[in-house]
Amino acid sequence: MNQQRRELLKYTTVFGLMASAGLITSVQAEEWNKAAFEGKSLDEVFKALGTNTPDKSGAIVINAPDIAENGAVVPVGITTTLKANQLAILVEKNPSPLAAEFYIPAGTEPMVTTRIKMAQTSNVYALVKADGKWTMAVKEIKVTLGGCGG
Amino acid sequence: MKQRFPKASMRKTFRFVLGLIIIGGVSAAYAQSTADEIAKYRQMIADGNPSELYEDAGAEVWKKPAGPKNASLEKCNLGLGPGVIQGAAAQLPKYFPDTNRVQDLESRLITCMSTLQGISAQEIIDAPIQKGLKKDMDALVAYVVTASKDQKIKVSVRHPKEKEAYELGKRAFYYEGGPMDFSCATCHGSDGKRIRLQDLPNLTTQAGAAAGWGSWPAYRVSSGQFWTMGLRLNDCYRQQRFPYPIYGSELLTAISMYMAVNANGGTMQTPGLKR
Amino acid sequence: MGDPMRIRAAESNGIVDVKILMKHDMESGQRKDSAGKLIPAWFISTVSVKAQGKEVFVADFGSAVSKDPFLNFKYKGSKGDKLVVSWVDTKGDKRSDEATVS
Amino acid sequence: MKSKIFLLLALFAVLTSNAIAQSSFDAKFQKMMSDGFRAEGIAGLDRIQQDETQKFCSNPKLINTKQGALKAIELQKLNMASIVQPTDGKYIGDWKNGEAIAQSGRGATWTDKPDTVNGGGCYNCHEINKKEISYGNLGPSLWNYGKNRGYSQELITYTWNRIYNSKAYNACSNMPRFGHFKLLTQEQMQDVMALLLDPQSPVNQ
Repeated sequence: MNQQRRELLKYTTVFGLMASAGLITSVQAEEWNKAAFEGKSLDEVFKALGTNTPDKSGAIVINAPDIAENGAVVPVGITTTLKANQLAILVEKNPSPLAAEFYIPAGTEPMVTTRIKMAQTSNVYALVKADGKWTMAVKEIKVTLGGCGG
Repeated sequence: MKQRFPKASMRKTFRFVLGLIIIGGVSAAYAQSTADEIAKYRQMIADGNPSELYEDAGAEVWKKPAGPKNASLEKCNLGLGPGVIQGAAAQLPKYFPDTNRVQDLESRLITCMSTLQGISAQEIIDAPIQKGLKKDMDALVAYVVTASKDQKIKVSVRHPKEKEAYELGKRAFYYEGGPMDFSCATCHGSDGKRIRLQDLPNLTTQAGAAAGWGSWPAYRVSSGQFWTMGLRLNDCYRQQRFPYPIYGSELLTAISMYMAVNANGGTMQTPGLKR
Repeated sequence: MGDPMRIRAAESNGIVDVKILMKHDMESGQRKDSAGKLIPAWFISTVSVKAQGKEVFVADFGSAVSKDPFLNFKYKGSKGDKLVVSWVDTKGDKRSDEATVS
Repeated sequence: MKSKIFLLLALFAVLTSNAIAQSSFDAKFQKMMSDGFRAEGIAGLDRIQQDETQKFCSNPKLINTKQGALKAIELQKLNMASIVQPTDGKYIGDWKNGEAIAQSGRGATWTDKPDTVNGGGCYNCHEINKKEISYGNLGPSLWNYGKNRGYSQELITYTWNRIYNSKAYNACSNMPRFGHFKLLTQEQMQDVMALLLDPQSPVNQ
């Protein structure tokens, strides 16, 4: 996967001129991991990412509240001291667990913050790929019902 | 000294611990930590308020010639002179001599769009929420209120019509009706109240009104939409189980006037970011 | 053609902190409209960020990223770097915006 | 003598002008309300026509007077008289359904359909089952409701009445009159009763 990815990045630079000429954009050339995003369980996603269930790592920190006031917007951040080149956020109880995947070229910090939707209270997994190996951290985020509900 | 732990509190503690065991760790201990975690949630989403996207769109709408008269809104007078946006929202609603009535931001923008651009006021009022002319209105409101961020709320009641609008708004605030007997005051008339986990500002006090009035309009996370005060009040009345409040009506201006005057001295934190 | 993004990028001690807000409904495919019909999925699938022409960050999104997506990341860079942020969604709509690091 | 008459006249003038000002203000207010709303979906304009209780409770100044206190008692009697006890004699239904009803805040808005099943919205204002951490505090905590109060028939009837028409006990209670305005069906109220009063309900553990 990693090797593939590097080649893809090279590819992208080759197409750089075409992109700047407006013929294609570089984003078109990126690989979107359909199998992983359409996986319906954690195991299916892990498999599509080319890993068994990753080991837990103390070097990964999930920055997120314990309780989300609204499941439509749940802030989730990952930071790690590992030399990561890929990060991913998974929500166990979402219909499709993989929420987002990030590619970290050299020179970019192994951290990201984004906002995701959660259908219900669930474990959230932060996956980090470093030296070709996926590891992870887990945190439960409670999603509460809010407002008058009408 | 013997009575350092009175029996009642021992019993309470016992029941509490028992409760912990029975319901598997979910307990009254949440009260404080829940509030802390909700605060953390709000702080995390505050960085990167999608209202900014509406504000950018609003700046475009403001400058772009439109309507039958193909004019922009750059000469619109929001109370501080033609084209002055900076701080304008912090002093609204107010009395406007040209229309001889008290107007809030949205009602005034309707006036500008109809007089300067020739757009039918009724068409704006009738446009469905978040669509067409209302979409333009949302963007304009985001643009204008952002220019009052951190300004002191300073709404006048010197003009008799301003005073009257305040009194009418106050009466509407306490008006109970519908199948659930709700008024605005049912939920916003005392301190320290919540619906579910959402704090309810007491809009009858200065502090509460400053917190409530001062943080709307806002981007609403639950709907993924920017809500003007008109839309905020529309949904209040929906939840109150009232009929549909008419956009730009004297009623909505009066309610706004009541909140804004109560909030005087507070700070505009607009646009806000809400659950 | 999507709506403009809001990009903020500030440098401090050689690290550029980039915050991006994109305007997109990010329909998950799980939501129903008022008539009870399922609204088809339609979301940004890839975001790419280039600084001075070099790719510094790529995000692939699934259907569970929130409406009006937000991204925050950091890379080694300098004031004045020219950033180009581009996204493409599942219908092939695209958007590119630029910003200069302050 | 003359000055006394003058004073009386002046007083009369002030009073009548106040009264005129008041009635013109009333008229303005009524016009503002009737021009301010339109019917939408199931939310008709009849909803801003107030019954006597609503009219009274919309006047916070009056509520706190002696006259207001008397009026409140009269209104409580009126509301009490309108309460109907369960026609099948059953007060306690299914607490599991009751929990779902307590969770749901749906119904009776203009975005609801005529056949939308109403919820009780109980958690909006009350702590009930402690497992639900997202609860409001406009009303008192109902955790251990039956356990703390005993399961007497008196308590059962009182609770039924409170849910059916809370204004029977407090004319300006913030709690909707669920039975009176048919917000909940008899069966739904029996289920909510079970949530509070069934010894098996998680609320009483």
